[in-house]
Amino acid sequence: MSFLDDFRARWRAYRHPGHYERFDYAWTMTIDLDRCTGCEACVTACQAENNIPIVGEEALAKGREMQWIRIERYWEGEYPDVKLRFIPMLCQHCDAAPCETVCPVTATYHNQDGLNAQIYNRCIGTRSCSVYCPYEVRYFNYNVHHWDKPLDEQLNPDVTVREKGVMEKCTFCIQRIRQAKDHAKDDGRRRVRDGEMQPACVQSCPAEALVFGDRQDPQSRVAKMMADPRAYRVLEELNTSPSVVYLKKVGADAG
Amino acid sequence: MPDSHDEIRYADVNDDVIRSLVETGPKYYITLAVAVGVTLLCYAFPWFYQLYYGIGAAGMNHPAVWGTYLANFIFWIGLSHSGTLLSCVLHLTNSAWRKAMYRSAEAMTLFSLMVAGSMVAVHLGRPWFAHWVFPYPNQAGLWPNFRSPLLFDVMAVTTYLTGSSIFIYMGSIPDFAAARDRTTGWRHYMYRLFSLGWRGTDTEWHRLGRAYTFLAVLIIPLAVSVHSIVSWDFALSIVPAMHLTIFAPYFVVGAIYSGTAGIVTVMFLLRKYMRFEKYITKLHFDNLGKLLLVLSLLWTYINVLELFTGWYGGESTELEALKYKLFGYYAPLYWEMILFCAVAPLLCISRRFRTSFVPMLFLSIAINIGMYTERFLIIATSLSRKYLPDAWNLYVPSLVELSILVGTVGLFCTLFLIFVKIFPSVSIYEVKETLPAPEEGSTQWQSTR
Amino acid sequence: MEPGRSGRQSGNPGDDRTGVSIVPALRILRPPALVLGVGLAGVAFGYWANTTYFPGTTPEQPIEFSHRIHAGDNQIPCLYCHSQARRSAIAGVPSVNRCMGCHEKVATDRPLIREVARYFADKEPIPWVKVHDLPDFVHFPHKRHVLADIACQTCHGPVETMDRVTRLAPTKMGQCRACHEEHAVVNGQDCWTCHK
Amino acid sequence: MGTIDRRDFLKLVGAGGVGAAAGFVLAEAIKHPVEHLIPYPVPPEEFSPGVAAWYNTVCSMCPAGCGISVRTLEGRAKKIEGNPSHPVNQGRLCALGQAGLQVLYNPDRLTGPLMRTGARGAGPFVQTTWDDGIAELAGRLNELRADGRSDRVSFLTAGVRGHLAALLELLMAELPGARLLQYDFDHPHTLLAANERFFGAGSLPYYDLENARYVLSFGADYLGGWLSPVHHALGFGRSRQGRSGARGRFVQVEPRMSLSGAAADEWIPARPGTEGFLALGIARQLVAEGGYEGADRDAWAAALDGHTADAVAAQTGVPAATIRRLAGDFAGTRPSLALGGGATGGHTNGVDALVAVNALNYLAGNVGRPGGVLFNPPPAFGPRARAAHASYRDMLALAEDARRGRIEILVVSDTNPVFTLPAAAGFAEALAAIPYIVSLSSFMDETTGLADRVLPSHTYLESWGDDSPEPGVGFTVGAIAQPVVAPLYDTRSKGDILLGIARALGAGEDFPWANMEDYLKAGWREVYGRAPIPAEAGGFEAFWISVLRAGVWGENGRRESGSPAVEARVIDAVGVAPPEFAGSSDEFPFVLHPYLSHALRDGRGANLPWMQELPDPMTSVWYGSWVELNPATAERLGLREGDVVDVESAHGKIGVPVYVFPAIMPDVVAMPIGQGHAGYGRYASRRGANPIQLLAPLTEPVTGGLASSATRVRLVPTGRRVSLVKQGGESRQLGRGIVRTTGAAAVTGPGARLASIPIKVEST
Repeated sequence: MSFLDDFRARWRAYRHPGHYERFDYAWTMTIDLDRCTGCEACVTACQAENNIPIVGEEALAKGREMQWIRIERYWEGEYPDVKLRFIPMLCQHCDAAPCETVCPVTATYHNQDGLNAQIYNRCIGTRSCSVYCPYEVRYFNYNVHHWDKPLDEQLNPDVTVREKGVMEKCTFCIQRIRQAKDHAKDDGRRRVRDGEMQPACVQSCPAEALVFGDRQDPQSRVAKMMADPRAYRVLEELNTSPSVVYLKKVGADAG
Repeated sequence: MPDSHDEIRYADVNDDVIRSLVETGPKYYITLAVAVGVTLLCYAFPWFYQLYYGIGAAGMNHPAVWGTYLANFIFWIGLSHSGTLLSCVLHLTNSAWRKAMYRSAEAMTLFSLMVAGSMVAVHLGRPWFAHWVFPYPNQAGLWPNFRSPLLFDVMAVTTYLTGSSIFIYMGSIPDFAAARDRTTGWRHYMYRLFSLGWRGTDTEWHRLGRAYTFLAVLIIPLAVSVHSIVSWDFALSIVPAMHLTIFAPYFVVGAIYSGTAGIVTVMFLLRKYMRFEKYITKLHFDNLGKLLLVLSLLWTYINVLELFTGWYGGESTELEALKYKLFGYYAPLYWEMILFCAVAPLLCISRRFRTSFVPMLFLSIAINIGMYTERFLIIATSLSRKYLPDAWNLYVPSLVELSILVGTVGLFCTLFLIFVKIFPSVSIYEVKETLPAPEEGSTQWQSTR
Repeated sequence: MEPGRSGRQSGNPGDDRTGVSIVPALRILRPPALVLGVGLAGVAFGYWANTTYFPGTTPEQPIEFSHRIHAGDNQIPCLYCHSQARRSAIAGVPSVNRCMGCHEKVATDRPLIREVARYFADKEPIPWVKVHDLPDFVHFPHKRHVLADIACQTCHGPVETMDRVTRLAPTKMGQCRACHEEHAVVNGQDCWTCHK
Repeated sequence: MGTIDRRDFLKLVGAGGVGAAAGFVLAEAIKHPVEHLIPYPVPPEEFSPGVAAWYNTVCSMCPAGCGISVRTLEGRAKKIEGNPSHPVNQGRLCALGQAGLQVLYNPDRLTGPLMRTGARGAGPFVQTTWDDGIAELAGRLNELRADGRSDRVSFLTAGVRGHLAALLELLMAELPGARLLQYDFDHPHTLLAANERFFGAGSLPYYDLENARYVLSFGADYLGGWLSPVHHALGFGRSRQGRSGARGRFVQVEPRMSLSGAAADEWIPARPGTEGFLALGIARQLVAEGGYEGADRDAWAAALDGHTADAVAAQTGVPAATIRRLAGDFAGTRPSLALGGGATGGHTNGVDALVAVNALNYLAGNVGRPGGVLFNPPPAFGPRARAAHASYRDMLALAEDARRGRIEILVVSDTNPVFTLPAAAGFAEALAAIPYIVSLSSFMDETTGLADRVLPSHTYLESWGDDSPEPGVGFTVGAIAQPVVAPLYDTRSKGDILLGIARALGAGEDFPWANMEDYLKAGWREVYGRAPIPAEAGGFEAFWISVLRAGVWGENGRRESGSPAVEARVIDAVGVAPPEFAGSSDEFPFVLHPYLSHALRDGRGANLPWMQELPDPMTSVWYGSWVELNPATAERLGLREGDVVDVESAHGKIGVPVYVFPAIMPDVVAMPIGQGHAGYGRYASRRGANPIQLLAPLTEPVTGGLASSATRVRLVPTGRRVSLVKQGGESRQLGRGIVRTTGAAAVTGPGARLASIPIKVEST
């Protein structure tokens, strides 16, 4: 492919309105805020699955956390009528992702599954994707991370360990998606069944607040969850068209 | 014009300028040594440390992933702006007062661009793969992302660097020839190489003039586009207080503004230390002062506009970001910027101020400090106040970053100091154009040396 | 001709060195430039020669196992020993146990086989040296490729003719892409198909 | 062009040659370094490199007893997930449970038996052998036994269940008079006592959150660390959005908002120690106005007389209108459920208060019904008699005996009393008086640091064991814990150590089992006997394999039991004594509310880097400790976040930074437990402060449990400031609509019908 073809193809994809709707899958996560308890089981699940480094107190003091999913907390009201709202925040896999346009080397792009891919070994570390991301879910390797032996025995061989100077983020557990597709192929199925594959965070969620699946399949659980009138997307007004759909928390006045 | 060149004799021009190339006092070497030392100590060493440790050596953190490196980048790109751009504009408008200063102004452009380019490498997480941003055929079949504003930036800066280099080089050819004819030894060979066999025939002059004007016309839009594109790195994002339509003109004005101030600084130094008092005169400072005044008003206007539209729009994120800029953690820097860039230049209303060299020097330095602050604030305030309040974080530059900032000045000075010994830093032939031609047979032909 | 222009005839008329050609300067430059140039060309040549004529490595193995005898002369299929290749991402090397499956009976008197038998008796693994290695960030499932009837030789070369296995050339991304394009692999050009 | 002479030619040849050599070497250097491929000499059955094997076992990170599946690749554990078949957690798992991998692969694990050489507490430890270690311990035990002084032996362990507990009791039988103490800081003594008093059953019942429509919790942080958090979260989620047409409502009463308080629809701050009054007030409303129609109505009316809404409002600080509303909702939204525990049970009136909560359940008719309190059958195996957990009072007695020289051998296992007992107990000093201390811990924690011998046990992922969860799920459940990886170090499983001691004591014939696995199998034959498989279908072996595969075994049982009658004297005894606090309110103006840290629990998780790097769910602080203050209090004292204050009680003081916490009562300060370790490895040591050290030795009179929420403290600013390491920035939404809420209309949606059991696909 010459670079002119490449250029043309990308430009067309970028400007074609329904481009993302023709994809093989449209992986989607729904997060029911009425169920979420803020327990952070998802955080550790993600950290264990995706070889997320232990950054240490010093780096955390500088604000250099690496956890791909985090719980944001927002207080409402004043004592005694005070409420704390939790919202899990992870890569939204936006269909119109601002991060994808800005990367000069296409280290981040949209793949045919509707996922916002991040190719670590293509990344040169401009960090512009993180600036462009309104959800602040891209994490940068500010330095080399070490696992004190034998903690490195735990590292998942299906996920690479990222070098310093590389941006990383939630992949919707691409290694699990890949494996589910592999199993589907072994069984002679063309598609992955709903619920056959779950990212680590969804799998672990004790309150079952997180649901994952293909929203193109009208029978899938996510498609049904998205039909809930409570469904909304965070920062919808930015037209990023995220693949993570939140379900509103039910207020205290509900009987 | 004549009044400003009263004391210059036609023959002195060559002598003075060539003298500046050939005669090198200990002061020069001391200055050069200091500059190189600063470059190594404050730039090279911290950078190597950062390469070894990772970008973590800088003070950036999770939401504020950009920091002073990019501020340095914009600052130096901005500083590059007045050189070539101003030179082109003044060339096309036939402003004679440009002729004494344009060479060093263009050199500033070149070296600022080089320093700015190096900042990109310092900024990258993995600079050893920086070549991936260039489109070149490779076995993996990969191309850069042509819709990325960063790639536009790479293209624009490289084009501008190429254009500026050719422009300054072309304008210097007759002067190289003059130097060639007056030097000996390695310099002679060097200038012989550089002068490309210039003989000074009418055809050559004619062609040079045409090409020069042609390039000047080309470079003006290029320069405007470069800083517009630099601004798009920010304006094409959706970060509050960054995605502003006014950013492109804002950056261009800011660039010319800081560049003009930079020229004032360099002019002063050249005048003082290269003994060009006769060539760089009150007239230049007067004119540059007027330019500064106009630019400062324009810049202030755009700044007020930014605040006004943000406030009028009343959107929460935008309002919060502006409020933060004005009254938040970085507010002292903001007001410092306003003082230096909007208030102080009003002094240029007075002709007496404009024609006083030392106050103008201080003003020009103040303006550039203010402009650097502006670039820093664009990054620091916007990135620390994005959409999700829970993710807000402060950014404070680390020692490595501050050191590299100082180091860039050292690098720039080093390059400039080398330049003044290789390039005639005042255009010999163009200055001569402003002088009355000597009569035939006059003694002025003889070299004073 | 404009009046001022004549003054630009710079140069000292009496100086015989005042050539206007750049050739003398080039001539002065030539010897060092030539040495430097030849030196750099030498580096390029050396690099090229190494990567072109010696792209592979032929590491010495703890036991001089010959693929030529097993896969070539005796026509044992690859998957007989590397049986995991059709089940797993990792092809794996056979265990000593598998070696002894045959060599309990076959050619038991040869010194190399005795050595293998010693490993087996000691329940010690044979520390084979890796010949083909992909970087950590690449996901290459042997299973999918074997099940798609891609011959092992496509990437590994004619192993059945080698006594000591040689990596003929490092596997490059371009090769993966070309092969995926040739076989019209679904999503074969997606980065996430191979990168992890 | 000139000619090239000989010297030039040689120069060029030289340059070219050197260049080519450099290029060649450069290219050679870039090639891959040597890597080895090491196959198994004889691969295990069904082994395939690169294909994951999942093993089911039991989580031991907290007492809830969740079932886990561990993903292993090439013999290394990679990931812990919940076992989908296990009824307690149903495939889900909390953060701490998932961090169990870091117990296994902790860099600070003890790698073999150790012997102290220098002074106790300071001296270096040197490696010894197992034979040596066990022989010495058994020799000393034998000596004491021979002298008839085996009552001078004490075994101190964390709470154990199942066959390990049975084995411990068997071993104790060999040492007449020896003491077996199980000590956990967070053991719910008061809850068990309250159940014993009210229901006559001193066990933990099953709280059916899933089917409840209205949950009123008094201090029980059921989503945070109380009893069985994962199961409660499952129930919470399903109660909230798992049924069409009915969304569960949750109300939390506590002085400082916990994770459950944040999840609840309503958080009600009540004065510390007065939660019991509130329960009584609501109970009175139920009897007086809620239409309680039971036969014992008059007895209740008499017992609750005086607890009018207004009187209770004055006692608790909760408005009378709120009390009436709560009572109305509690009676009107069936099935409803009242929970009590945590800090409510941690006062001097803890048992009274929890009895009052039980009374609420009884009066609302929630006992023995789905969506209410269901009783658990006794466990299918393990010790018949419920082992008594050591209360604070028991530990004091142990310390006192030690000081008097009446304890000669102490065996400590997995519990860390030096850290989890208040400084006032003087436990560390008491240990100094014990001549011989053996620790079976896997880590060098504070207590193990004082031991003479360390016989480090396997982690739970390397050992055999079994468990029946407590609280259960309303029917009989058991699970076998199997090793998922080969032991990393020269350690032994706890069961094997006990068997080894028994054998060395010469009790071989009473302990005929070769190892723990053998003992387990023998014990599970009994379980198998409840519903044997025909021999042709495989018999016990098939049963054993199937339980190992499934990771869980259970018997369907009836959950509903109907409401038991409550004796009149129990009703008469319902009443709550006023809470006592240590320290006068003039000198110590604040009540200290210590709570179990979400990630570190009572400090056991502090050596796990994932847990240290898990932001606290309420404050988002990483690493370190803090003290929470109401904004008004902070303003009054002129304190801001990060100001270091000395928290002083009559029994000690610790310096911690302030965190201004919007949801805490103005006269209460709260501190998380878990940090402040002196030892316990590189991730835990010298980090934060331990509020347990401040606690006054005040006990609940019935159980002797420590009244951990009854200490008063004062705050003394130190003038120092630190920057709290935390994740969160601005804690308000600023109207950006990030977390959106909706009103009553959208109670449930299509999602309601989608209550899901996770599907696990990755097969072995």
